[in-house]
Amino acid sequence: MKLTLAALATTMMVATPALADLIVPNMSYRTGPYAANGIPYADGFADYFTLLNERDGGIGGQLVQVPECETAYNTEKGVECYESLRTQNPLVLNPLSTGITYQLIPRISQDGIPLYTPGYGRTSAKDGSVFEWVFNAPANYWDGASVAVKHILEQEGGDLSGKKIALVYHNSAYGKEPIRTLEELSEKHGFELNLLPVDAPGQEQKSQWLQIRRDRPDYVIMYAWGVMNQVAIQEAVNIRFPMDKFIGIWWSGSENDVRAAGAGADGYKALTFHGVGRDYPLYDDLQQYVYDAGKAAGAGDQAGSVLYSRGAYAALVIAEAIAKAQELAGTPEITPAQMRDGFEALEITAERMAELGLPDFGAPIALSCQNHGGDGLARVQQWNAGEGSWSLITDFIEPDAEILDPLVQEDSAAYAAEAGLTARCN
Amino acid sequence: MDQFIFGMEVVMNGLMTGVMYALVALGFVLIFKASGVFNYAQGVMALFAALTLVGIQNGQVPFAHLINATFGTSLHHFGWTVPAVLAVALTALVMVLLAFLIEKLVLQHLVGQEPIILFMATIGLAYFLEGLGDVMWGADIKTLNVGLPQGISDGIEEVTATWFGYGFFIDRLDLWATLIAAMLVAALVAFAQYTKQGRAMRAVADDHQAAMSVGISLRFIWVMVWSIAGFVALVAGIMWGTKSGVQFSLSLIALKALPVLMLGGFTSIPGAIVGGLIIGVGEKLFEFTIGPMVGGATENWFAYVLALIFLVFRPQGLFGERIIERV
Amino acid sequence: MIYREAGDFKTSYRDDSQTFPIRLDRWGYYAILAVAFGIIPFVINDYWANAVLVPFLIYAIAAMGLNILTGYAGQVSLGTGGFMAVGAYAVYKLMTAFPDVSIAIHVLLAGLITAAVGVLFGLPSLRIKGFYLAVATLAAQFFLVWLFNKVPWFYNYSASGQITAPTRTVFDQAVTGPAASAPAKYLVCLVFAFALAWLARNLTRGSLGRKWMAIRDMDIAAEIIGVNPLRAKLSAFAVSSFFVGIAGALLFAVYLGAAEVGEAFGINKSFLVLFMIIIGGLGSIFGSFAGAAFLVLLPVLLKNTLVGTLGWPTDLAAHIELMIVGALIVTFLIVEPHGLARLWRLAKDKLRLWPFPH
Amino acid sequence: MNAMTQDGYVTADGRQIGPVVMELRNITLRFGGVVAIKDISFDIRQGEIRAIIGPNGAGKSSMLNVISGFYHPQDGQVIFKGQVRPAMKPYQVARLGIARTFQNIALFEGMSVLDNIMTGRLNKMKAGFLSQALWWGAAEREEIENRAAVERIIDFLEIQNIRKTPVGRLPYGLKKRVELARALAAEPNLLLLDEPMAGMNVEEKEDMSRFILSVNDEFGTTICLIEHDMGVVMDLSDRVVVMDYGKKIGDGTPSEVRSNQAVIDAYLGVAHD
Repeated sequence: MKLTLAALATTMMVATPALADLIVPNMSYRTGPYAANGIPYADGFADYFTLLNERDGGIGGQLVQVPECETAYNTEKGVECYESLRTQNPLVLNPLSTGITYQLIPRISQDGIPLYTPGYGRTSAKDGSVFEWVFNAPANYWDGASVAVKHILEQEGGDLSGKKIALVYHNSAYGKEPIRTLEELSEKHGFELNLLPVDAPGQEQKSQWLQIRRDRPDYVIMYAWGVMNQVAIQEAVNIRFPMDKFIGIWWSGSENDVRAAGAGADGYKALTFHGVGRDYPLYDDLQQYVYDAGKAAGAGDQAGSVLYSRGAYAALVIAEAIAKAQELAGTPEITPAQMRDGFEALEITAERMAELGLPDFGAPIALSCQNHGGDGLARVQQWNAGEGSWSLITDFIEPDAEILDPLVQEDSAAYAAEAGLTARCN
Repeated sequence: MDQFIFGMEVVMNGLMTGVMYALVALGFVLIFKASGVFNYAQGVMALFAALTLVGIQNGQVPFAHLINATFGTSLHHFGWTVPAVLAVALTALVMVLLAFLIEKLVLQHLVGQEPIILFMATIGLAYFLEGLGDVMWGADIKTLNVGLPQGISDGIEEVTATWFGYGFFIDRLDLWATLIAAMLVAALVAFAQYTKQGRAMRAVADDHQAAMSVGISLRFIWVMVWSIAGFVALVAGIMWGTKSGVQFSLSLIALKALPVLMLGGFTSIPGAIVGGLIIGVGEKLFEFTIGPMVGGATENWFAYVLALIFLVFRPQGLFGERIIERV
Repeated sequence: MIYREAGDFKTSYRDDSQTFPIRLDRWGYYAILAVAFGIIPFVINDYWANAVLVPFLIYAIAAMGLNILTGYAGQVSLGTGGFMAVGAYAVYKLMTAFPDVSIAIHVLLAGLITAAVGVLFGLPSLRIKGFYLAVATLAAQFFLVWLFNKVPWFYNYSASGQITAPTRTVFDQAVTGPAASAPAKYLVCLVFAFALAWLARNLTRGSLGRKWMAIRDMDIAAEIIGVNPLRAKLSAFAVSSFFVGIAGALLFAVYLGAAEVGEAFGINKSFLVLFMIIIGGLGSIFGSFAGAAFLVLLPVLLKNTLVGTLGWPTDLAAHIELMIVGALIVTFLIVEPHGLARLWRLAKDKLRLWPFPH
Repeated sequence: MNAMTQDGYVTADGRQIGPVVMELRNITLRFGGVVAIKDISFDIRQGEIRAIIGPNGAGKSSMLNVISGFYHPQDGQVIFKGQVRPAMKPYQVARLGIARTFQNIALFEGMSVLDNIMTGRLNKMKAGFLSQALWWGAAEREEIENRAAVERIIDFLEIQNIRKTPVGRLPYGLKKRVELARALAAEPNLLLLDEPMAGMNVEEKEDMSRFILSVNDEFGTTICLIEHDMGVVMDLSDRVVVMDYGKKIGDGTPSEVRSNQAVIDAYLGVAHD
């Protein structure tokens, strides 16, 4: 026992990096049930910062350190990671797990460390007047549900009355997120909503897909994760559900999810809030400074994949926020509180995206003290099984703010009341 | 009437699902019967076997990531692919080797220990194999394709459509799984009945001491049984992996086998089959009839509750002998 | 030469039945208590509290609970995760419904509620035995998780289905919520772990404990000498669930601060706690602590060594960590099949005879 | 044996035997189609040593299991202290003051000798749950009191030196003795011994006989024992029931039984050929 403590103490001291650098930890999961999704994301996240360090000498002349901590998508390991990372004074955390996010929100609010959860986490964190330290731009789960319905509206010529839409969802907090939004939308647009929960892990979904086969909904929206994605898409192929009427949230839209189903998955659609593939100027730089230099993270075989792009995009937003924070603070060595200010003043225009080598990759983002979640724009991508690639088939679609804003208000107000917070930003 | 016809479709699919459950349960039963070990690692063995199969098929370099990280190389693939049949055979060999190593390194040192201790050893084994599988082949999702067909069976759909006016959905993969499971069980029965090794295996299952006293090598039997269980794990891994891709979650199929084991008994091969069918049909029917009233996603717990209720009335399981308590 | 029973004569049955009959053991025990209560709270930091000691103490409580059921009363259970969830959701409902009542009371009440649920799910144990019972308790595990996920009342109708622990205090010190300090969290868990360990020790050395062990060792003989199996088994389920419920309540309220039932209290938790008691030693309170330490501390230690010191990539480290834990379990078994507690006792027996082993 | 009366009789060695404690009336026990006991009646009197003997498979153990409430006969009555005993759970029977040992030792292998014997006194320990949990008041007091009683039995059976040993490590003969100690710890009215000398060597048998006699003598415990070894039993018991193939073929003092032709045939195997 004594030995254990001593060893631990020494290792923890060794792990502390030089203080001057910008610390942006990579809370990744390269093991456990969701490793296949965690690996590309973590690689993209790390590679983008490596590029900035190698090409630009960091941000504002400060190198970015990306200490990696393995969470295995497990909340308890997430706590351990948080505590060990916290001693290194991180600027922002991106835990890539809704469960860990919920757990960290009270802690980071107390400790004053920004949390950036693009496309996941707590939806109502969009309300910056309650969630001072949490940012979830550019889009959240409810935005996703609304965008999916808008896309369906478009397909159906603007009228959904009498249509049936089924939601196949992971029977967990994450999977249940869109239900409220979809219920509101079904009232507004007059479609019938059918809920089909699948218990984790989701390897056996025959009941749900038999039901879909019998009821013949016009569209199926899916909120799944991990093995549930592959099985659902395979079952949809098995029952010959028209794949172009099957729309997954962005966590159900990676290459991993469709490949196992082979040619049958052709035409499957998924939402995304960023571009995909290597057809961006940025990849020339990545090739030159990162891949060819042997500095790629992980096995280096993920470049251009959906989740790699998402990881890189998250890194990009963080990098831009750091730059903005440095500009506001007038010093390259910023604190987490200045980082929050940077996020709240963040503005990424289409021109800026082009400048960064990713034209039309993400929708413009403009955040404020009130708005921590951006405008929630997302687009639809479609799988081409023959080429084994995704293609973007729509432009960015705006979610239905009329429905969503009151829902966000309601939930954040409930949180504020429970936690005894008073609204800021006045 | 529509409900009834759809109910029939649900029952048929439940039976097919039951076969898939039984395939996993079979591995547990084999090892438990012959060595009294409840093999917690059975699910991980299925994952490991499937990973190895895909790895061999695609010509992946084992331990590539470890080698690359240690020596700074960038190995990935040998650059060849291996035909499915050969890859299955090679994987079976790997599973035999694994069985041999397990016997040599673990079981041999634990002969005569209580069941709980052997159970615990398989927990350690499960941890180890999970780590090993990841280090050897990587943690990404792999597509497994050994040429098994998938998707709706058109023949059955047409026939049922003319009979009932509603074409039933039966997955061709499930049909194949049923066929393969039947062949597997037949082969196992034939092996146990008609070969010397099979008879020795049954003798060991009946009475360890007596079997040893007539000169049967327990070590040989254990290696053999673990090899067979490894092969069964491979078959289960292929079936489940074809549907979902090969990934960590494959090891969780073991959880689907536990209620089957409760129902069928830990020592009965027919029990595993019939138990699988009952669980498959029961959970599907419950989800179909009661599920919508309580919000669905009932299958996970209902399988266990079904088995539990059954056991309360028949504690020895489906095919177990009646327990007469003696002092 | 000091570690001896000789010269440490017991003059009464009371002395003879005390917990630590050997003087040096007693001193060691007091020394550990002194360090745990008197020194650690003043030096502990957030990392040590949140990543190491708090989870260790909470898992030790859960392990003691399961050990009472499995190690002492012989009823194998895989429902631990589900029962921890009962404790967690009970404490959440109580915390939010009665914010002015001390959290310590809420935790105890959560334990009692869990005990009641445990008794309910313990009823099948009268008919079902051994591995069959273990699998049957999985019904409780899956059903409870499903229930807490499905019924919005349990999570106060929150949009996300997650539960978050608000700030609550003991003696004006916040012990839950983000404002809780490391020493406060640690001390609350320590007090519960200490008190429950003492409770477990008392229950297992008295007549109730003997009834449990009699049922475990030979249930038919136990019944014939006058043990009512219904009451013995159900009391074991009740006491065990009480412990496990408290562990679940602390896990959610003090340690995690927020939880989602499927993630935090899934089947993995049931297996983890079971592994703890079999690695630590069945039927041993010390073993519960040892097993919890093994499975909580070892991964943290390995991670810090492999990633922090040796600088390995995190994924390789995590995979190899699994292999090392697995190999260690098997090695321990081969060296000493009855867990860390027996290993410890054997070491002490050797020491007791040293330097004259015969 | 002197004249048998309602109140008892005086044995050959001059002990006064009391009235009937337990009477078995027309007991029939079947397992499925197999008849284990067929219409057997006999009684056990206060203070006597009563033996049931017979060859293997005669139904002796089943008879003992009926008395100890583990089996419930299909026909017949068990009358204990003048009252018909309804079908009870075994633990309820134990609370009536009937304790027993087992043919294939049924000790609690995971516990020490002391703890095993202490389980014999479980029915005497009434401390409430809270008292036990806090080890306060009644729990501690009765633990000490009962420990004292158990120590007297330990002394009596001369097993002081193995007190703290786990029973799993004991040799066979000692295990039998510990089992006797556990049964005695309950201070039973009626002590049932299932083949107490099975598998013992001559020396161990002599020890065990001595203990059985002194238990009867010092504590006045009524004893009913089963043996298939006739020799030992004849020296030990006051009255003997002889069973064969589930039927009673003889009942009386050892000397009466010894001269009973049916018994001789059963033991020589004549009757079954």
